[in-house]
Amino acid sequence: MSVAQIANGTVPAAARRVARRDPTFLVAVIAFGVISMVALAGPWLAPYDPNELYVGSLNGAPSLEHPFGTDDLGRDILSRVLVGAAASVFAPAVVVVLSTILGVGLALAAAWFGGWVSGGIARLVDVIFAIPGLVIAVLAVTIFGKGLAAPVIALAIAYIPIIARLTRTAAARELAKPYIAALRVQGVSSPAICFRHLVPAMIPIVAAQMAVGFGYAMLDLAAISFLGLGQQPPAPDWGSMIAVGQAGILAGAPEQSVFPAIFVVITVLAVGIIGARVTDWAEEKER
Amino acid sequence: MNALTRTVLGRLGGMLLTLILASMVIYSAVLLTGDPIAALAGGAKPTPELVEQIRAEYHLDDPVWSRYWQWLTGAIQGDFGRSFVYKTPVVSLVGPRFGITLQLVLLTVLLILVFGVGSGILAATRGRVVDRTIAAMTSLGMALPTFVVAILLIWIFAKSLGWFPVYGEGEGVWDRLWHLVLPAISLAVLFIAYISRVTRGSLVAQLHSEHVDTARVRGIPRRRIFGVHVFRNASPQILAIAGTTIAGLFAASAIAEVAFGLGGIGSLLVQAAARADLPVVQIVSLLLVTIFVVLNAVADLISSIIDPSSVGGGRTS
Amino acid sequence: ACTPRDTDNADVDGEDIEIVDAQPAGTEPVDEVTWAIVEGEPATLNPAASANLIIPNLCDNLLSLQPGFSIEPGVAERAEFVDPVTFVITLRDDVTFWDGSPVTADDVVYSLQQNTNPASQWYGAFALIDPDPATGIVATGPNEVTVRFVAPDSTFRDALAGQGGAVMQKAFGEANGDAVGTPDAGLMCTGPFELQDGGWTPGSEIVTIANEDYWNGAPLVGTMTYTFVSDGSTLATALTQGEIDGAINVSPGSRAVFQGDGAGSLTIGHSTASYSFGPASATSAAANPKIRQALNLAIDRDQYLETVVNGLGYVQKTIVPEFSFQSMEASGIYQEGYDALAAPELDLEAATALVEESGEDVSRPLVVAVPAGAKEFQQTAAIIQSAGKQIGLDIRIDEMQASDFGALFYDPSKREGVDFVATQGYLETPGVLGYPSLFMLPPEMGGIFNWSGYENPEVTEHLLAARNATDPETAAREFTAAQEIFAPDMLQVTLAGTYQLTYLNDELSGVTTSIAAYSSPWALHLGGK
Amino acid sequence: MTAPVLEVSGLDILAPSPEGPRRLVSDTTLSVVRGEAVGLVGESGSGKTLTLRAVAGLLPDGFTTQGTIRIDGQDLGGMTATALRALRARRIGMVFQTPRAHLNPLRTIGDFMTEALVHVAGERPDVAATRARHLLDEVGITDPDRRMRQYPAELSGGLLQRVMIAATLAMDPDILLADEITTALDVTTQEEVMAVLADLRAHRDLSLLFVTHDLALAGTVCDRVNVMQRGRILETLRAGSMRRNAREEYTKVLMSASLDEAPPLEPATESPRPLVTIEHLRKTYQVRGATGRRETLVAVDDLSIELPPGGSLGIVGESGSGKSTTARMLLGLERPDRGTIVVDGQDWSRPARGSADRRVRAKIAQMVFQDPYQSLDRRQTVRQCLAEAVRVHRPRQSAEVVDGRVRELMRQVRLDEGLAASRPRALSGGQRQRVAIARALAADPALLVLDEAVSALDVTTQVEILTLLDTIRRETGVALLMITHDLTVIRRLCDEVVVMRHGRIEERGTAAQILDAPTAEYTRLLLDSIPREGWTPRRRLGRTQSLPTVTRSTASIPE
Ligand SMILES: Nc1ncnc2c1ncn2[C@@H]1O[C@H](COP(=O)(O)OP(=O)(O)OP(=O)(O)O)[C@@H](O)[C@H]1O
Ligand SMILES: Nc1ncnc2c1ncn2[C@@H]1O[C@H](COP(=O)(O)OP(=O)(O)OP(=O)(O)O)[C@@H](O)[C@H]1O
Ligand SMILES: [Mg+2]
Ligand SMILES: [Mg+2]
Repeated sequence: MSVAQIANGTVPAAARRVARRDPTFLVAVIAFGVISMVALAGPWLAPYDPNELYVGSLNGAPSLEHPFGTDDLGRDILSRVLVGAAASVFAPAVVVVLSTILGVGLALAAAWFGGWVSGGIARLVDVIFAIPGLVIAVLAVTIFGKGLAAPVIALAIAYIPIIARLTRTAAARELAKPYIAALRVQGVSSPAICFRHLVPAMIPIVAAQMAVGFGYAMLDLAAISFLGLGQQPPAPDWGSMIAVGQAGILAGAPEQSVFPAIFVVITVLAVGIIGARVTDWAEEKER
Repeated sequence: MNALTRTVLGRLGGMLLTLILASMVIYSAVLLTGDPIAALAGGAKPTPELVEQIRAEYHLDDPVWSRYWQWLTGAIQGDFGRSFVYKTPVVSLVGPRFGITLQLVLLTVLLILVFGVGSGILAATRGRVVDRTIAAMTSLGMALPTFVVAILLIWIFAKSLGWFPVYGEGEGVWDRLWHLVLPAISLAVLFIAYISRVTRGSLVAQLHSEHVDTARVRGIPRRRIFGVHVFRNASPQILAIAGTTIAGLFAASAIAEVAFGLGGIGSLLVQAAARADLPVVQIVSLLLVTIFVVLNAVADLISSIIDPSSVGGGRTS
Repeated sequence: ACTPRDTDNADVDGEDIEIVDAQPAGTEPVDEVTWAIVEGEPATLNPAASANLIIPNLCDNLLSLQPGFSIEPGVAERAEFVDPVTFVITLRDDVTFWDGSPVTADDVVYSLQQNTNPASQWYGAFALIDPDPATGIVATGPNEVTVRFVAPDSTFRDALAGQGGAVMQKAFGEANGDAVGTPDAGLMCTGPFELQDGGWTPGSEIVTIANEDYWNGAPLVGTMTYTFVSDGSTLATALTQGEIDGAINVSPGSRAVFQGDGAGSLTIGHSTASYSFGPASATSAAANPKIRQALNLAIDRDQYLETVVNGLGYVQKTIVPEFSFQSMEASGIYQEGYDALAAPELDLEAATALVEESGEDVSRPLVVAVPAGAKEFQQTAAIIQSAGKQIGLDIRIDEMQASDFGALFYDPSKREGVDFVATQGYLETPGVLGYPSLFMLPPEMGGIFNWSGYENPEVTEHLLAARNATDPETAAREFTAAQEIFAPDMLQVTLAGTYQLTYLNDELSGVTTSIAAYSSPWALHLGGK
Repeated sequence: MTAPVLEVSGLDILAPSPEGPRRLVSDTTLSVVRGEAVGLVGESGSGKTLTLRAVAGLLPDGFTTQGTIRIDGQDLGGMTATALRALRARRIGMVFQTPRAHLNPLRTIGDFMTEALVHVAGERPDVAATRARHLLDEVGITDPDRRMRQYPAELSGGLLQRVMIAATLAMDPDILLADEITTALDVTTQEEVMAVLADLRAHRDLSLLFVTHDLALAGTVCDRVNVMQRGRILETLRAGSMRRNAREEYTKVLMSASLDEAPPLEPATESPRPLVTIEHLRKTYQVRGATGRRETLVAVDDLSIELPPGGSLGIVGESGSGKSTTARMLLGLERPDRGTIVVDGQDWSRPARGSADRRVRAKIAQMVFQDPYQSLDRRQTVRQCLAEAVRVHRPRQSAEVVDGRVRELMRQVRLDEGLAASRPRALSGGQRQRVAIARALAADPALLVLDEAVSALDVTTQVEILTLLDTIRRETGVALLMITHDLTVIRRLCDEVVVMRHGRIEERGTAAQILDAPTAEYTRLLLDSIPREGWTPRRRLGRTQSLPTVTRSTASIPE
């Protein structure tokens, strides 16, 4: 059954049009939708307890009982992938949301106040930008302790500069537009201008950046949990599953790495495609 | 003082300030996160006397700012301290490894520029089919973690085909290059995809700009339009992002270095962090920060030389 | 000398494993061998400050440890107690340092004195030596060193077969001070390979060359280059591709790769290494022996072996491994004592009952600390956790960065919030008292890892008696008496004993493949087939 | 009659769209013979630019054409890409509306001038440079050597437009395609450029296809004029007699609109206290000069004006004379360096401090900005936009009351209520400007400042808006401050006029005095430059100096 057929049967006309014109986008949206659902419902979908050892043989190949095979501790990989989806998808989402709130906040403050506030913020952002993410991550662990919180906060901070610079430029450009002056002349209050006009204007460009950031966050979190700074075992998480399963690839038991890796790639790809389209739309609107 | 000198001096000042602030953050962050006593004791169980001795020797009881000051002034005079673990001057640890990282990064940069910029140019100029294909490839490229690429490369090219070595840095120019090929590819994939997109984006923006229309209607040959009006105008933007990317490569190379058993500064940082070898962590972090900041500034500067209208334009962040 | 081919068969889970402690000596000279150091680059090559696989090829110990874990004369022709508290070492007269100067009694005094510093790894073994330098370790002749003790010490001689007996040049040591063993200063020893100036390129390799004048015959390998590969899969590929000639301590997880088609093959040798975990706090439920016994009963050892070491290990009943007394004089007594111990069994009901009996509050989760990034420990932790769950114990895993994990061992503040620590340990020399002294004696008597505050006067008494015994049999009896008591208290829950795994290119032979490699020049006989 | 240089017949231009090709230009036929100037006029969006771009081969990707285009008798349809490029390079020159955007900002003027000569005609660089200097000289650029080394950013719009023209002449084209080349220029510069073109035509026998929406300009420059509407050419008229011969209704509307001159309004009764009093106002900017050094630019200098309640004052002057800056200071968007502003008895010399202060001022003074599209938030519908403006002053009103007021405002500016849900993109220029005016009226202000409120619009729309403003003024008694460089606008709406130049007031008086009997030389020059029947553009030496140009992009962001 092709995408177009699915589309004709179930979704409204607008989506059908999108499907015809841009099937890639539709596939990406569906993929992301499915993955988000899995992230929410993973524990209920999982056929086994993801942390129960020896439900199958060690490093078992895919079979009917274990469609993705079993890992080096005899755990069901499918269950781990499903349950791990929550942390794997939501942690980068939180990173992106946090860094966006912080970054956009700083950028708007800089663009709005100008002068020394802007200079100070620019400097702060430069400094954060210059410090390797790992240093920030280690620092966050000492402050917030182990677990998902520390790396999420660390990455959120590490990503501030990217989003802040982008937004700063866009906000400055937007603020220079005559309609902002028009609003001032009308007596509209500053917070109202900021939140009713400036922030909405930033949405497309910020959204596009968020999509790109999501992919990076997912990959970076994987690396961090590999270093033992992230999600604590045995709670499953795609990144650490890939990392731990690495050795198996050469030893002929690649399932433990390969399946979560496929999910990572699909998720990042889907979000990336969605983000690219949002950028396109944003650019079209700008014209 | 002409505009360029002023721009250069202004950037230099900003750069130094960023560096100093970043070095403070790093210095205190590293102190916070490591346990110098454990590292200094070198794996043994230290007696209270030994702890006292270490504390005194390394001024561990001084306030942080005074230690920072000692450290900074020392570093400026070329004294980067001694490794807690190796007991040798940090310089002699970092020196040889830096060469390896540098070579890896240079090769990676070459790959990124050739394939990233190259495919970006193709995507922008060779019609819809090529554009779509490259877009699909870059989407995939941006979704592949470096360590996954590394495993795949080892699996395919080293293990199955046996074309490349998988560990170590080799000897002699060609052998070394040979050893660095796979690590460089694994490191480059993500950035090739990224730079390809950036290149395509800025080229397309230029291709649709009005001054290119002018050149077209004047019958200027295609090649010249592309070279002189499109590519050159797009290059400041490409360069700015490439600069940041390349600057970041020095830190990002850690993953490739570990995966391919290369002794560069990235893997040194990881190791030193694991052993709480604070002087090494501090210096390597500072080195990475310095490289990052300096390369960014250089890229900025080149951009502004290419683009005279931005001279003196100050910071664009 | 010729190294005997020492083989043995072990039966693990129905499959036959051939155990080889030393390969047949090589016969052909080889220009260059590249060796991977799995543990990563060492911090120093100073034998008094570090233990790694490079030092044994560079620095001789006074006594020579054989692959089968027996002790033979080496640089010291004789090393014996002449009375209960006087130990006399007589040196060979034909041993020279790499620079050609002969080894003198002064050099040996200097070398031994390194270990009387509490910071030394070997301090424990030297603890009973008379602390007065004028009478403790002294040269009593050009080739004779006398060591005086405050009490008899049955363990001292064994330590001389390890790096506690490493011979270094006094002049070099005094000239370089703290820098001995660093890339800058280098080293001056007597071993079959020499480290030359600039031979150590930090971050990339350590190059050593054959010592043609070695007293025990020049090695066959001209240049021995060590590289550092800590990533398991990279190493496996490099070894099977033949890019690296060999490595000791390769990961059992890659067994299939190593035993498949490749440039070399895997040799399995005896080891004293074992995986275990023990309490890290005196106040938590972990300090209660019943809780540890319960966990001991809840872990399926066969599954553990299959999972963590890929079948390359065996069930070990207590913390002191069999191989460590294998070649000792009273080995029969030790073996009897060991055999009498109960083998760990899987009994979940009994385990659950023990947890209830313990009277501990088990609602609070127990934290087990493991080093981050190591697959074996991640698996171990998961298995402990899963076992705990089955008997009503909530166990949390704390993966620690290597430095933090290391600090656990001497910084009490780092142990806060940690209930169990899982480790892998090994004994590099024969002798049975090492572990028990560290874990079961009161802290002030050397039990520095006795974090749960274990104190059993009988155990203490037997252990001290064993150390102070002047004849091997008494020592053995005292030890087994202590063991009978402390073993069931599970101060370390021993999970598995492991083998020493060595991978070597098929064109080469002659490596010591037992745990003795840590204390003897294992590459001395390495050469082409 | 000579053979046509350019012949377009039955040209259709189709744009790609998801629903299949969309016809933007249909069945256009026109021709230009040697030495002739042909105009193409019509409302915005009628297809003038597309037609020109089709001839020049610059249609956007995916656009297709039907019909034939011939240059010098050669049919472009049957030619190879190379031959086409060569033909266009040598036979056609094209000059665009916005010269700044059409020059590569990273290349010097010299590069631009010689590029085609060197790379198309194969001249030696030094020969090309000499020729480039002559050409610059020919279009009246003094000191061509220096100009050759400068970058586009360092030249004023008028100069750049002349550079564009000079560069197209390098290849000795037969025909010049000019697309609204003076819209962005002020009247005096416009005259200068048109005079240059007239000269060139006379000397070179150059044909001209001239696109504009200024009928008066077309009438004076061209021999024949094509009138376009909605993608079609309605009729072709001889320029001299077009007013009489126009047959199409649309053309007539166009003509009458552009030539209409309503009588000035009755001067308002004198009132004791002026609404606005500005005294000795001065504003300077720190700008970067051509060499990168900082220079102080005096934008407004010692300016004093007064405006009675219900009065209407016009400010005229060339581009960059400080008109907008004055308005922005009055409304608190810019902080004066010196001087006082008193409005309705309050001191407005400093920008409003907080939101409350800003609201108080907004109740009194409102502004309509130069570019209606830019001054509207493109994400807001007309209703949202107006409702927001209403709510500022009546924060607690119910939705119905606000809605009622919005409807009332829309009626007041004659905006169809059906447009309430549209966003700016979907509105025509005139409609947008009406929204902007309605928004300004929402506060019932006593003063309305209009900054070139109509200059970007086509004539028909312009007339509508001006009429509208006139009506509103009569109905509500609002005082007007009109900023413009278009004197016809002044005549229609203003009682009094000040003429500004270089930030200073050059002359002031009633509209009638200024327009009919100017005393200042500069005012006379301004008046002379306005295209009208029987007008011929003249070159005035001494006007080739570059104005201090600072593009908005480098301007600092308002605090
Ligand atoms: N790239 C494009 N894609 C789609 N439609 C376009 C494009 N360019 C122009 N159009 C449409 O073609 C029509 C004619 O546009 P054109 O630019 O020729 O108008 P014009 O007569 O030059 O108007 P103006 O006086 O505003 O310059 C307009 O409706 C416009 O919206
Ligand atoms: N923010 C600014 N920074 C620097 N210079 C400025 C700034 N705003 C205006 N100027 C300069 O001040 C002078 C007066 O500008 P202003 O906008 O008031 O002119 P104007 O009379 O409105 O011209 P136009 O008819 O082109 O709108 C110009 O030279 C302009 O370049
Ligand atoms: Mg147009
Ligand atoms: Mg203006």
